[in-house]
Amino acid sequence: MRQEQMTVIKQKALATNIFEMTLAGELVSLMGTPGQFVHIRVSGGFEPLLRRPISISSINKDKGEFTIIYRAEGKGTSILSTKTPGDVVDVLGPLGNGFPVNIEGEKVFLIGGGIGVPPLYELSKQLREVGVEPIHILGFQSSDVMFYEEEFNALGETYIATVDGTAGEKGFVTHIIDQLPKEISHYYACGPMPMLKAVSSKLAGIEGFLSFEERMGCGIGACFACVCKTNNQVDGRDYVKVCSDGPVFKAGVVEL
Amino acid sequence: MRQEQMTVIKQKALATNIFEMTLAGELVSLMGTPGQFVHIRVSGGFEPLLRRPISISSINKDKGEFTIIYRAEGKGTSILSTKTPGDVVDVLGPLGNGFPVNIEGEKVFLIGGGIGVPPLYELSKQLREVGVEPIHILGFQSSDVMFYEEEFNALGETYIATVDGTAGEKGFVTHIIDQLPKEISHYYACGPMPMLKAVSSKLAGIEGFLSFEERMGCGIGACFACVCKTNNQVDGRDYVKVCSDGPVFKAGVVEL
Amino acid sequence: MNRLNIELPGLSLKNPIMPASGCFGFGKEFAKLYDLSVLGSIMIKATTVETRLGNPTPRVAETSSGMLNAIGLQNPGLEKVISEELTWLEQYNVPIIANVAGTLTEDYVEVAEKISKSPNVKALELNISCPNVKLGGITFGTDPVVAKELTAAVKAVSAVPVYVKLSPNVTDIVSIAKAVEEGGADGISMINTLVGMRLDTKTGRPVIANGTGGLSGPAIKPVAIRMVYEVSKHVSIPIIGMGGITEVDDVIDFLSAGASAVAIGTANFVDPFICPTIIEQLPAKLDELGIDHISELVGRSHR
Amino acid sequence: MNRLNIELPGLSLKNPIMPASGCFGFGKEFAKLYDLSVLGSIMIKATTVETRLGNPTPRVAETSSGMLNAIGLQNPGLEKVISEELTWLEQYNVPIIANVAGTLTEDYVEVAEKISKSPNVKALELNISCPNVKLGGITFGTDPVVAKELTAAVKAVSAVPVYVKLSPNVTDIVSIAKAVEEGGADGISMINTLVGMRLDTKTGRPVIANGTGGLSGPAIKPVAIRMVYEVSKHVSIPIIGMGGITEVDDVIDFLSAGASAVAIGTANFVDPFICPTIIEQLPAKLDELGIDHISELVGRSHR
Ligand SMILES: Cc1cc2nc3c(=O)[nH]c(=O)nc-3n(C[C@H](O)[C@H](O)[C@H](O)COP(=O)(O)OP(=O)(O)OC[C@H]3O[C@@H](n4cnc5c(N)ncnc54)[C@H](O)[C@@H]3O)c2cc1C
Ligand SMILES: Cc1cc2nc3c(=O)[nH]c(=O)nc-3n(C[C@H](O)[C@H](O)[C@H](O)COP(=O)(O)OP(=O)(O)OC[C@H]3O[C@@H](n4cnc5c(N)ncnc54)[C@H](O)[C@@H]3O)c2cc1C
Ligand SMILES: Cc1cc2nc3c(=O)[nH]c(=O)nc-3n(C[C@H](O)[C@H](O)[C@H](O)COP(=O)(O)O)c2cc1C
Ligand SMILES: Cc1cc2nc3c(=O)[nH]c(=O)nc-3n(C[C@H](O)[C@H](O)[C@H](O)COP(=O)(O)O)c2cc1C
Ligand code: FES
Ligand code: FES
Repeated sequence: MRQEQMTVIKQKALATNIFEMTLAGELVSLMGTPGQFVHIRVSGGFEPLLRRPISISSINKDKGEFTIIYRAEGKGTSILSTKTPGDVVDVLGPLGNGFPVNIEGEKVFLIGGGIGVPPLYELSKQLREVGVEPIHILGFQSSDVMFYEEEFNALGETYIATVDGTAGEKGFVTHIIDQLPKEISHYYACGPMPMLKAVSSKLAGIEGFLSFEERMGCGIGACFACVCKTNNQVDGRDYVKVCSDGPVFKAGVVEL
Repeated sequence: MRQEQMTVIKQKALATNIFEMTLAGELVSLMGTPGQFVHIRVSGGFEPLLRRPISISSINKDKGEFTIIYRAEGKGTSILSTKTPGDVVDVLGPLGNGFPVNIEGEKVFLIGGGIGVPPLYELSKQLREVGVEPIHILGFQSSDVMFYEEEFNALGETYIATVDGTAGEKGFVTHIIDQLPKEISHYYACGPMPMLKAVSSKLAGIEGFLSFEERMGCGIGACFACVCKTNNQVDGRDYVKVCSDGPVFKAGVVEL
Repeated sequence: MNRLNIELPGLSLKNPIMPASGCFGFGKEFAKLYDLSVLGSIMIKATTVETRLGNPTPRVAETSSGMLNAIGLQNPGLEKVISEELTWLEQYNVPIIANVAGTLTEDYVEVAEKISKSPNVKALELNISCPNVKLGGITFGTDPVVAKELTAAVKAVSAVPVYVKLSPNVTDIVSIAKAVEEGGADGISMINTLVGMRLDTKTGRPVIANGTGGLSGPAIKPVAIRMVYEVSKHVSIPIIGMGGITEVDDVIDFLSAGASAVAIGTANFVDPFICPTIIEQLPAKLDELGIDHISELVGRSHR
Repeated sequence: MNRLNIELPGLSLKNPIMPASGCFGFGKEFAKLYDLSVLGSIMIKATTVETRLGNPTPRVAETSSGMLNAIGLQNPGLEKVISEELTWLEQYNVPIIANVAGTLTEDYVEVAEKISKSPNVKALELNISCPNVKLGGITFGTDPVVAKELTAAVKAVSAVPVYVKLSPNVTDIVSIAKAVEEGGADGISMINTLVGMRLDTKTGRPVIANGTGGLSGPAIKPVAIRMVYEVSKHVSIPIIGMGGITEVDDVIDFLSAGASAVAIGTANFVDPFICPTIIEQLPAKLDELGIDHISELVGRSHR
């Protein structure tokens, strides 16, 4: 973990209000597992005051660059979307524990919903490197806000679901899961809570890894803002912190 | 008075932390007497929250442009100094009542201190147009923060005083006043309160016009933030508002 | 269909937006910028029996997302407010809420009795919460018993409904609200400013000549929302909410928290057109929220 | 010459800068970023007798120049705090101020008695001002009599000096401050958070699961400065000031207002290096102000 004024290398609109931003700096050398995140301060003042947690979506260690994909929605992310190459952004990271890649298995599901999709991209790349075949199941509200279909396609089978049916299957990722053979050793999921719930109950019995979101203060484990109850004790505790213990947990650990 | 998103035409550093900015827009057509001011919102958010009052230093009605000269000191003016041509700035103005130009007289003193100097420039131009000869007496802290010496020279006799003696006379504007013949019909002064006090007592007996500064809220006369006590009642009141009754008052009106 | 009108004791509001007392003078300055008749109402500057000169300057200071003021209830006095300001305001089709202040109960009573007879004054706002005067003002607003008595005394003489303006500088705002309700208040307006202070870092001295000042602006909105929320749960009289409103979403929040109308103070200094701008934006906002009439929003957070 | 050291009851501070309780956990996370020994002190997270799980999430929300939190005193409980957290902190050369919380007087007394025996705990901070728990917390901090009694009870058992942390959500903070001074407090820390609320504009529902939360950050600095200023005029015990500090100038302001040291809360989330950064900047700031030793600033605004 370190704090760094990183340089914007690229900023690109991928879809309606969805941006891809590439940042360069030494902090990249500390990045490891996919699913970790960075905590970004989008302005030097107090507007907004707090940092914004955003997942790392791909890492290029050779170039010392990494990429995030985010939705410009509220105050902070809207300001972020106005940055242009050469601007500097205050980044704290890499934070948290990501998805395990060294698994015993041949095929896995990577299930993402909306802005939960980005961390699956680096995950997919790293899984392929260790010889695991990723099957991507990605859900979006509509084709307007869909992104990275081709990028995922290039890495493996990719199924899309949209709520309004404007791309892929009409419906939720669970509709696609229903139709696919469950010949997988593991699954990985990142997306809104209802999706995580539905997915983990559909795939009960298969080892899964879920990435959670919570409102954060510090992002490093000091403030107890991002706590989730666990089903059983973890290290003698009845809770975990999404920022420092997670954001990725084995399915079943966190109370859904 | 109107509120307008005006376009920055020019921004130039004149001296250490002293900037000259030219703005264009329809609001210029409303500008009249020298000594009026504008109330500027330097950012779209709440950092800073309040507008900043800045004097109009010259007006170019033909081009639809006007110029301000300001010291980048605190939060607001520092942000203002980062604007570049093409940026827009939220301007409310023109505000207040300026210096009277239609006077009976041949020679006048224009006495300015620091960032009180700017409005005297437009004043000097307008006085010359009506055939009055301006004699400029300008005080600065030091040569580092001095500006417009040549511009004033081009309009008439110009005397400079600096506190540290790095330009002109060492000392205050009053030292220069002491040395000059008082063959003037009127004097005009803008600068810090102690200067206004000293000048008006030195030139007691001569009709003078003083421009005041006060912390402001609204800038238009509605909030009573910028009130000064008067020596005698004005319109049945014991006070005046710097923003809407002033900022220029006849010497003797406001309690010094 | 008018989707914005709100009926409150004494007040038939075209819309729930009005400038807050002290931030709009008596309207003359803003009338140069827009037609005051578009406003739901106008809360005029505090009026006292005698002319008041207020506090020494500087009277304002900026803070993070806020400002401090210590104007000190400067106003031309009851007579002039009635004969000059209110008469002038009659040209506009807008109900006036007169902000009543004083040092002793008698002062409040005198101002209330006389000013409530002005034809365009449709309600009084009893200012028991001004933090910037040594006597009166906030002292009436921090003790439930005193607040109740004053309310009753003013109600007894007022020709129009009385709204009591509460101070946020109290341990238990609900008890004050209940007390003024018992005292006969027809409504509540809240919140006045929080007492604050800014020092000049160089000299260590207070920036405001009065020492302390009242904190207003976006910084205090969370406190205001909390208090409106709590008070609206415990009283049955309507609330005019205020504190940090700068945009249309803030209006929605105050209504959701339980206010029936809102007042906008500091934001008038930042954007002099803020009141008419928000009024214009409201219908589209209602569409966005899928709501027919603005009154449906009132107290939504409790449901 | 050390220009920054401050001597307070129980505390020999290298400098007057310390992280505020609840914003720094027990130091472990920040220890990954810098050497905790540079700090004047550390105010650790509130400790209660039993393990506490705190409130449901969301627990934080952003506001203009501020944030709301309703953590709800989550902590691992007295035993673990002593055996794990405080023991771990012993590796650093930094005095610890233990924030003591509870529901009943007995709880406070038990935590105080035991935790004050830890070798690196040099003072207690009695948290009678937490707005985010239903019982205890703030209820002790709003009544002078209750506050005084609790202070006395804790003083009777504590092995180290006791600082009482005051709530700003009161009508008269001076009376509470005087009461705890009479109760035997060795110092005061102030302010805790202001109670506030944020609504989701779309749904009208509170953003924070608990409904209300505590407002902290730059937005509250004017309130904090005012209260430190007023309290320091009326008590003779030292004050640790806090509320909205984000830069070195803010530290100067709190000292000028009458604080002898300061704590930094929310700003640690914005800039995790804020404490060491400010400590580094202080000597140059003293030069700029023409001051030899930082203690000369204390109470400057009153002189
Ligand atoms: C571990 C983690 C990884 C994330 N990765 C991504 C990503 O890769 N791409 C992406 O677009 N979004 C991601 N999010 C969500 C992202 O943090 C929020 O969308 C963002 O903080 C909203 O900020 P805003 O300025 O748009 O919204 P505002 O409404 O201005 O935010 C107000 C406050 O609420 C917090 N907040 C609002 N929504 C969320 C949320 N969903 N989760 C957590 N905090 C929230 C903000 O951080 C801020 O403190 C992630 C969240 C977490 C916790
Ligand atoms: C009628 C009038 C005309 C002025 N003309 C000029 C000019 O032509 N050029 C110029 O450089 N300055 C001028 N000033 C002063 C200028 O307004 C302040 O320097 C400026 O507001 C400071 O803002 P800041 O952001 O630098 O400081 P900050 O410290 O961030 O200001 C904080 C607050 O204090 C107010 N404030 C601070 N100093 C002053 C001051 N001296 N007068 C009034 N308010 C102040 C600010 O407006 C703001 O509300 C004028 C002031 C008035 C009243
Ligand atoms: C400059 C100024 C003057 C004020 N004068 C009065 C007043 O005379 N009477 C009153 O009841 N409230 C007065 N207030 C308080 C406002 O009416 C309002 O309650 C408060 O500012 C909170 O709203 P805001 O955050 O929108 O400004 C004043 C506020 C300001 C900023
Ligand atoms: C997330 C968070 C948790 C807090 N937890 C505690 C606590 O456990 N005990 C306590 O006395 N104060 C607690 N506080 C209050 C702070 O210690 C401090 O008094 C307050 O935040 C004002 O300072 P600031 O504006 O610098 O944050 C907490 C504040 C925050 C933001
Ligand atoms: S965000 Fe502070 S503990 Fe997770
Ligand atoms: S600044 Fe509001 S009356 Fe002058």
